[in-house]
Amino acid sequence: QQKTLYVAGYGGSFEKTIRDEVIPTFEKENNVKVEYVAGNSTDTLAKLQAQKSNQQIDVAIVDDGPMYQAIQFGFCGKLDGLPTSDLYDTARFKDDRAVAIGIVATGLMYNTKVFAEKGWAPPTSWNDLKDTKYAKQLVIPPINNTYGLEALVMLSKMNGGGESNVDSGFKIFKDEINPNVLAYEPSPGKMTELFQSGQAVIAVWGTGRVQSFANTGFPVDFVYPKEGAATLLTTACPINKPNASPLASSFVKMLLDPKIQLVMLKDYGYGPVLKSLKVPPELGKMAPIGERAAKLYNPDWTAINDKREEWTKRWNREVER
Amino acid sequence: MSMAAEERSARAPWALTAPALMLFVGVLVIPLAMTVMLSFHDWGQYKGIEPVFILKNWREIATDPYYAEMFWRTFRIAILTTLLTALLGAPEAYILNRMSGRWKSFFLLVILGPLLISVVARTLGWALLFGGNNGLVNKLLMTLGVIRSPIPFMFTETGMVVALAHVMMPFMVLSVWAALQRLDPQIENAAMSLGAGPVTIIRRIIMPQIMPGVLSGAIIVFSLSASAFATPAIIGGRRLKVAATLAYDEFLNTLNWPLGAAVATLLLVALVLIVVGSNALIERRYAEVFR
Amino acid sequence: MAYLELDRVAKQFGAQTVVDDFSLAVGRGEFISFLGPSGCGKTTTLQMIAGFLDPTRGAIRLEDKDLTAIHPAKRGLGIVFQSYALFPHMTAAENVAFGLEMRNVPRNERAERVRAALAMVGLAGYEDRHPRRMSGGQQQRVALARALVIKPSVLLLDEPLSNLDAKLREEMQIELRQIQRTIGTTTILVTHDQNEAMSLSDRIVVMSQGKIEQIGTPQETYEKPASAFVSQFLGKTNDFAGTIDRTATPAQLVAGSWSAPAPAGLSGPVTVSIRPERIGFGNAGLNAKIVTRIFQGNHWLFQCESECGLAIVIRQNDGKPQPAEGEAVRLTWRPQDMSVRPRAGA
Amino acid sequence: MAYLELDRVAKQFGAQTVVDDFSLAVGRGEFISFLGPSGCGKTTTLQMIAGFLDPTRGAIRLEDKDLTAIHPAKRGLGIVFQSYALFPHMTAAENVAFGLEMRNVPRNERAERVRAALAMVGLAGYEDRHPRRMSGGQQQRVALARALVIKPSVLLLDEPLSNLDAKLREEMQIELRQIQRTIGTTTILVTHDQNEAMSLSDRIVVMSQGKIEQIGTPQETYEKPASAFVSQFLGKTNDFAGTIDRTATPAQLVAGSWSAPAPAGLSGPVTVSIRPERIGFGNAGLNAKIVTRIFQGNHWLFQCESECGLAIVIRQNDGKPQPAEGEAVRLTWRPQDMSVRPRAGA
Amino acid sequence: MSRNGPLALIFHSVFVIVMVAPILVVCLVAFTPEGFLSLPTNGFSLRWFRAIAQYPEFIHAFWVSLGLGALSSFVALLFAVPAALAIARYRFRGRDALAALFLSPLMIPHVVLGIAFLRFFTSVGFGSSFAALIVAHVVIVFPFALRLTLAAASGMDLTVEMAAVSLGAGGWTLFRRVTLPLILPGVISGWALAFIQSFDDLTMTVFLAAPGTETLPVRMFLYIQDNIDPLVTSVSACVIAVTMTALILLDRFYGLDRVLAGKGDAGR
Ligand SMILES: Nc1ncnc2c1ncn2[C@@H]1O[C@H](COP(=O)(O)OP(=O)(O)OP(=O)(O)O)[C@@H](O)[C@H]1O
Ligand SMILES: Nc1ncnc2c1ncn2[C@@H]1O[C@H](COP(=O)(O)OP(=O)(O)OP(=O)(O)O)[C@@H](O)[C@H]1O
Ligand SMILES: CC(C)C[C@H](N)C(=O)O
Ligand SMILES: [Mg+2]
Ligand SMILES: [Mg+2]
Repeated sequence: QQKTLYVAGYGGSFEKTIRDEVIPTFEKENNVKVEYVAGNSTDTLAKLQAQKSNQQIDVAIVDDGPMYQAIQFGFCGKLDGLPTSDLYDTARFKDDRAVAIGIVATGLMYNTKVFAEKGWAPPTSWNDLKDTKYAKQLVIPPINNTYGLEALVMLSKMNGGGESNVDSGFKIFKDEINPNVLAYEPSPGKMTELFQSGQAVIAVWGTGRVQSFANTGFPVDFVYPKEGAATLLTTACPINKPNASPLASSFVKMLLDPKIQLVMLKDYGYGPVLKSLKVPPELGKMAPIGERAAKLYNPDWTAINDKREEWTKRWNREVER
Repeated sequence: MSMAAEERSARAPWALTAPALMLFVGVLVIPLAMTVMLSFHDWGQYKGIEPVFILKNWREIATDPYYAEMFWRTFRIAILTTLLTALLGAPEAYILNRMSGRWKSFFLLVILGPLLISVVARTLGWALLFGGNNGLVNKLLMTLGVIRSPIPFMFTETGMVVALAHVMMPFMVLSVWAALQRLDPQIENAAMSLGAGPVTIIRRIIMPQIMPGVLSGAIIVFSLSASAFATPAIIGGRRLKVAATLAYDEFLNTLNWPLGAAVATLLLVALVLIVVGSNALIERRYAEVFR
Repeated sequence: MAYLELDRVAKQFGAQTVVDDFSLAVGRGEFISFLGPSGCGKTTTLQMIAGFLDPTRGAIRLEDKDLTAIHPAKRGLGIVFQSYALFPHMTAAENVAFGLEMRNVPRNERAERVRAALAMVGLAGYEDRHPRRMSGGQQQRVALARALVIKPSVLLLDEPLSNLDAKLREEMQIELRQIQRTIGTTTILVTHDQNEAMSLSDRIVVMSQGKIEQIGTPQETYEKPASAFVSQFLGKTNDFAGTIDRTATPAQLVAGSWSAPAPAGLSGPVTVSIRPERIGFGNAGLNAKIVTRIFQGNHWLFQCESECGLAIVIRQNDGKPQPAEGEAVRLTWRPQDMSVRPRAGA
Repeated sequence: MAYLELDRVAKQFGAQTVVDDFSLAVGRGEFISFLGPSGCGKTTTLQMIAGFLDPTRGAIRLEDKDLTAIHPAKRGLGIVFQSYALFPHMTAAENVAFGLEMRNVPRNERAERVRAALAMVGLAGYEDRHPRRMSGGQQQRVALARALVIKPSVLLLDEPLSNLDAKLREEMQIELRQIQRTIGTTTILVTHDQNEAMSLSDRIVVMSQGKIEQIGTPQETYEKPASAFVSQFLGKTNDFAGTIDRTATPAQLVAGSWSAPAPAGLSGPVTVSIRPERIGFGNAGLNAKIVTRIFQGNHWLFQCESECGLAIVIRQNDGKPQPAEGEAVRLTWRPQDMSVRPRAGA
Repeated sequence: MSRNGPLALIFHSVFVIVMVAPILVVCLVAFTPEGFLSLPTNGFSLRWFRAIAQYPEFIHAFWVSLGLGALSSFVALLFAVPAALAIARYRFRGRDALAALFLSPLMIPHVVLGIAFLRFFTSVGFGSSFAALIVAHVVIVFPFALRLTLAAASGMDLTVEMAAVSLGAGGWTLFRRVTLPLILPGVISGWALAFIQSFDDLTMTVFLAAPGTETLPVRMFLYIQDNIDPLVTSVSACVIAVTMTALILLDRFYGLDRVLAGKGDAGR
C-alpha cells in the first residue's frame, strides 16, 4: 500500500553511492519509490525528534553516537532476520534496534608532504598529540563527535582511566593537547579544508574519511596508533512508527548485502561488517579489515552513554575555551 | 508637512499591517511560542523531552557563568560588526551615490557579490587569504617582510568580526544607499556654501538625513550578527562559541532542545529589547527625519 | 578692477546650451539683479558663481583669482536657494547657526547672532521649529537668515522673497539694502519682481535664453531698453502702428487720430512704443473705448480697444473719478515719451 | 446658496491654533483670494478645503454636503501646491496627463489636452523633461498645467505664480481668469501679490494670525479697510499725527503745516491716514524733504522726512520732472482722501 | 554636482578590493587542475566546471533556489510594503511592538527557526513540503523587505501624494503610480536583499528541504560533508557568473540605475 519509502542519510558521495547502487535495485525488487532525504547525522536526528509525532522518515543512516541517542529516544524500530551469525559483534545493537553497515577506525591523520619537508617522523601514538611542534596545527573533532569522544577515552585509558573515569583524559586535553589544537572541528568538509589550506597538518580522524581524502590526491595518510585505534560505526535503523513499512527493515538489510558492502568499502573506506566477506587486497588499504579490525578497541558504549551528558558539559567548559 | 492621514482613522495602519500580521501570527508566532514553551520543558539523556513546566533551563542559564560569557561575546561581536559596517559601509554608499550612473550600478553589484555565494565558499576565501602560513595575504606580507609570523585570523574574534562585517556589508551599503536616494543635492550645496568641508557635510548634513537608512542597516546587521551561525562557527570555531552556535550545539548535537530553546529565547528577547530600544532612541533623536 | 568677473561663461546641459557667452564685471559692494523670463538661465548662472556647477566654457574670477580653483566651501558666499534647501533635520535656529559654527563663532556670540537674525526676518519665537512644520514663507525667511547671518562678502540670492507678502518683502528689501551698505556685501539677486530689482539694484542684467540682453541701471533698462525684448519684458509697453508722413510740413507722425510732429530720420510705416503710465486721457488723441478697468491698489489698469489695437493705460489711484468700463476716451501722450522704430514686416 | 462653505473652521497643530473661527461662503464660479502675512494660515486653510488636513473644529461643506465625508480623491479639485509637489519620476507631460488618466480620458484626447496645457503655460517642447531638470518657474508652470488640465470645478491655488516673471505671470493671470470664466471654476487663490489678488478676485479675504480680518471686493478692502491691520497690510499708508481744533470756526484739522476743515464728530489728537498715491507735491501743505527717491518703473516712490514723521509718496512715472533727493517739498492731499481716527495713546 | 575626491576614491578602491578579494580567490581556485583546494599555480583547468555536469542535482538545486528566492522575496514584499507604509506614516499604539515582531525573524538563530518551523509544520500536517519551505522563507526574508522599504518611506514628501490624490488617484492607483515609484529604490533594494537571503540560507532550509526541493546551499553543504573539493568553488563561480550575466542583461535592456534609483533621478 505504501508507495514511497523515505531514507534519510548522509549527503555527498555517500548519497551518490546509495542512489546508484542500492535504490534502483531496491525499487525494482519491491515495487516502491525511494526518496533519499540527505542530511548529516545530527540533522537527521533533529528531524526525527521534530517529527516525533508524525514521522516521515522510514530509514535513518547515521553515526553510531547519534544512533545510540536515537535508540534511547525510541526512534528506532526492531530489525528482524539479521544475518546475526555473520555479523561482527561490534556491529550489533541491543535488541537489534539498529545495525552497523560499516566499520571505521579512529586514529591519526597527517600531511605526509609537510612531514617529509620538515623531516618529522610520522606520528605513531596518541601521545604524539601532545608534541609541541604541532602547535596550532592539530585538529580534533569535538566530544559530541565520536572521533573526539574516542580520543578522550583512549587518552584516559592510557593514563589509568577509562570509560568510567575520564579525569586523566580531560587533564591531558586541557593542559597538554589544547595548546596544539587549532580547532575542534566536527565537520569533515571543514577538516579537509583546514588541511588543504595548510592550516592543519595532523588530526584525529577516521579511516573512511582519510581514505576518501587521500583519493582526491591530497598527501595524507592514516596511522593506527600503537596503543590501538578505536572502533566507530556507521549505522542504520528502521524508524519506529505506527504502520511502519516492513520495507524499512528490508532496506537496512540490503545495505548488508555483500555486494553493497564491497561497494562501500571501495568508494567510502568502510570496513565490512560481515565476517564472511572476502576482501580483494587492492581495496582496503587503510580500512579496518581482518587483523586490523580484530585489533580495534571497542569502547564500552553503555558506560559512555551513562556519562555522556556530563562529559559534554565538562568538555564545553574546560576544553573548548 | 503633516497629512490628514497621519491623524485620521486609527484603523488605516492596522488595515495596512493586517496581512503581514496575520502571516506572522499564523506561521511565526505559533512556532516561536512553541519554542518558548519548549524552554520550560525537561530533558534527559534517556528520557528525551518531557513536556512538564520547570525552570531548570532558565535557572541553569542564570547561574552558570558559562552562558554569560557566551552572550557577552555574542553582543561584543555583534556590536563591533555593526560599528565596522556602519563606519565603512555608510561612507561607501555615499561615495557610490556620487558616482556616475554606470559605475554606480557596477560597484553596487560588486558589493552585493559576497552575498551571492554561499557562506561556505565565502569563508573558504578567507581561509585561502589568511589561513596559516599558506594564506595568500600572509605569504605575501611575510615575503615582503611586513610581518614576521602570519596574522592570526582564523579562529580569532577579530577574524569573526571581519568576516561577519564582510558578509553584512551589503546590508548596510544598500540600506544607506536607498536612504541617500531621497536627499536633495541642493542641501549639500547649501552646507558647502556656508563653509562646511566634506567631513562636516557628511557628519552634520548627510548623516542625520540618512539615519533611517543607517538604522535599518544597523538593525539588520546587528540582529544577523548576533544570531549568525555559519560564520562564527566556521571562522571562530568551537572554542569561540556564541549564542547561536551554543543553541545549535544543544539542538543538533546534544539534542537538549529545551536548553537550546531557552538560549534562543533569551537571545531573541535580548535582541528585541536592544533593537526596539535603540530604534526608539534614534527615531526620537532624529524625529524630523523620520516624519 | 572688477571684484567678481564672469568671462564669456557658457553652460550646456547635454546638447542644450542654457547659458551662453555671459560676461559681467561686478564691482565690490555692488548690487546686481538678474531679470529674465523663467528658464532663461538665471539659477544656472548663480550656481556657477557659487561653484555648484562647472561652466562648460569661460572663466569666473573673484579678485582676479580663478574661482573654479577655490572650493565652494571656501568662497565665503551666502546663498539663498530658490528651493530654500533648508536642512530638514535641524531647527530654524540650528539652520541659521550652521554657518557660524563652521566659522567657529563662539557659542555665546553665535546664539546672540542667530537670535538677532531670526528676529530680523520676523521669526522670533520660531527658533525651535523644524522646517517641515513651517509655512512656505517662514521657510524662505529661515533660508534668508541663514545666508545673511554669516555676513558674507558675496551674497547670491535666488528669488529669496518670492513667498513673502508685500509688507514683509519690503522690510526684507530694506534689510538687504542695509546689510549691503554697512558690510559692503556684493550682492547678486535673481528676482522676477521688477519693482524689487529696480528699487534694490545698482545695475540690472536682463537675460533672455541664456544670453545677456542688457546691463544697466534700473532707469536705463526701463527707459532706454537696448532691445525690443527688454522693453517688452520690463514693465508694459504699448506698440501702435503709425506712419510718418514726410510730405506734410512739418513732417507728421500719425497713429490713428493721434498725431505729432515727426522725429527726424524715419519715414513710412513705424511702430510707436509708449509706456502705459505715460498715456493720459484727454480731449484729443487716439479714439478708444475702455474694455476692462482693473483696480490695482495704488493705480488703475485700463485695457482699451483703440483705433490702433489694444492699448493699456495706467493711472495713479489719486482718488479722482476714473473713466468707467465701456466709456469712450481719447488717449494722448507727449511725443518725448514715445519711441519710434521702423515697422517690422511693413 | 453658497457653493463652498467654511463654517467656523479651526485648526490646531499641537497647542498652537493656526486657523481659528474661519467662516466663508464662496459662490459657484467665484474667484476668492486669500491675502495675509506669511504664516497666517493660508496654506493650512487651503489644505483643509482640499481634505489633506482635518479641521480641529467646524465644518466644510460643498453644495451643502459635508466635505469631510468625501475622500480627497473624489472631490474633483485642482490644486497647485506651494512647493509644486510634482511627481519626480514622471516627465512634464506625464505629470500633466496624470489627472486625465485618472478620469479615463481616452489616449488621443489626453495627448492633445496635455500638449495644449503645456503650450498654454509656455512649456511646449518640454514634454519629456523630468522636473529635476527644469528651472523653478518651469516646475511651477508644470504644476499649474497639471491642475488646470483637468478642468476642475474647484481650483485651489497656493501661490501658483510666485516664481514667474511679471510678463509670464500676467499671461497666466489672464489664462486663469479665462478658465474661470468659461468653465465657471470656483477658484481660491493664495497669493502674496496684492496686484494679483486685486486684479483677479471677486472678493479678497484678508487674514491675520489665523483669523479673518476682512472679506470684501478688492476696492472695498483697499479703500475701506475694516481695521488698521488691513489698511497697513494692503498697499502703503501714511499715518500722521494731527489735532482737531474745535475752537476755530469752522473747526480745523491740523497736521503740521497742513490744515483743512475738520470732519464732524472727533476732536483733540487724531491720526490721519492717507495713501501715498493720494499725496501730491504742491505749494502749500506739510513741509517735507525728500530722503530717497526710488525708481519703480511705472512709478516713483519717495521717502520723505516731514514735519509729522516719515512720509511715503507715490507718483506715476508720467515723464514729467520729479523732485530730486534732498529737495524740500510741500505735501498736500484732499480731505476726502484721508481717514481720521482718534489717536491711540494720546 | 561635485565628484568624489581622491581620498574618497582611495577609500572606495580599498573597500572594493577587500569586498571582492575572498570571492575572487574562490573563483580563482575554481580553475585549479588539482583535486583539492589550491590556487592554480601550474596551469588552468576547467575540470571542476566540467565536474558540475556530473551532478545534475546541483543544477536542479540552483533552479530550486532561484524559484524559491524569487517567489518568497516577492511574496514578502506584498506583505511588507503596506506594513512599512503604515509604520512609516502613522504613530499608532502598538507600532513599536509590531515593528519588533516583524523584525524578529532576524534575531533568532536559523537553527532554532528551522526546528521550530519543522515542528510546527509537522504538527499541522504540512511536514516538509515546498509550500512550507516558501512560507518559512517569506517569513525570514520579510524583515529585509520591510526595513528597506521603511527607510525609503520615512521622510517621503507627502505633498506629492496629496497632489496625486487631488487629481483623483486613490487607493491602488495612488500606490502604483506615485507612492511605489517614489519608494522604489528602497523596495528594489529590499527585494534584492530578501532574494539573496533566501538564496543563501542554509541553516534553516536544511530542516525544511524535502527530497527534490533541496536548495543550492543545502546541496553544496551536503556535498562537502565528507570532502571540500574545488567543485564548491566552481559552483560558486558559476552562480556569480549567472547572476552577473542576468544583471548585465538587465542593465543593457533596462538600465540598472533606473531599476535601483527610480526614473528621473539623475541630474542635479
Ligand atoms: N505641520 C505643522 N506643524 C506645526 N505647525 C505648523 C505646521 N504647518 C504649519 N504650521 C504653522 O502654522 C502656521 C500657518 O501655516 P501656513 O502654512 O498655513 O501659513 P501660510 O499662511 O501659508 O504662510 P506662507 O505665506 O508663509 O506660506 C505657521 O505659523 C506655521 O509655522
Ligand atoms: N539639470 C538640468 N538638465 C537639463 N536642463 C536643465 C537642468 N537644469 C536646468 N535646465 C534647463 O536650463 C534652463 C535654465 O534653467 P535655470 O534654472 O537656470 O532657469 P532660471 O532662469 O533660474 O528660471 P526660473 O526663473 O524659472 O527659475 C531651463 O530651460 C531648464 O529647463
Ligand atoms: C548573513 C548570513 C549569510 C549569515 C549566515 N546565516 C551565518 O550564519 O553566518
Ligand atoms: Mg531659477
Ligand atoms: Mg503657505
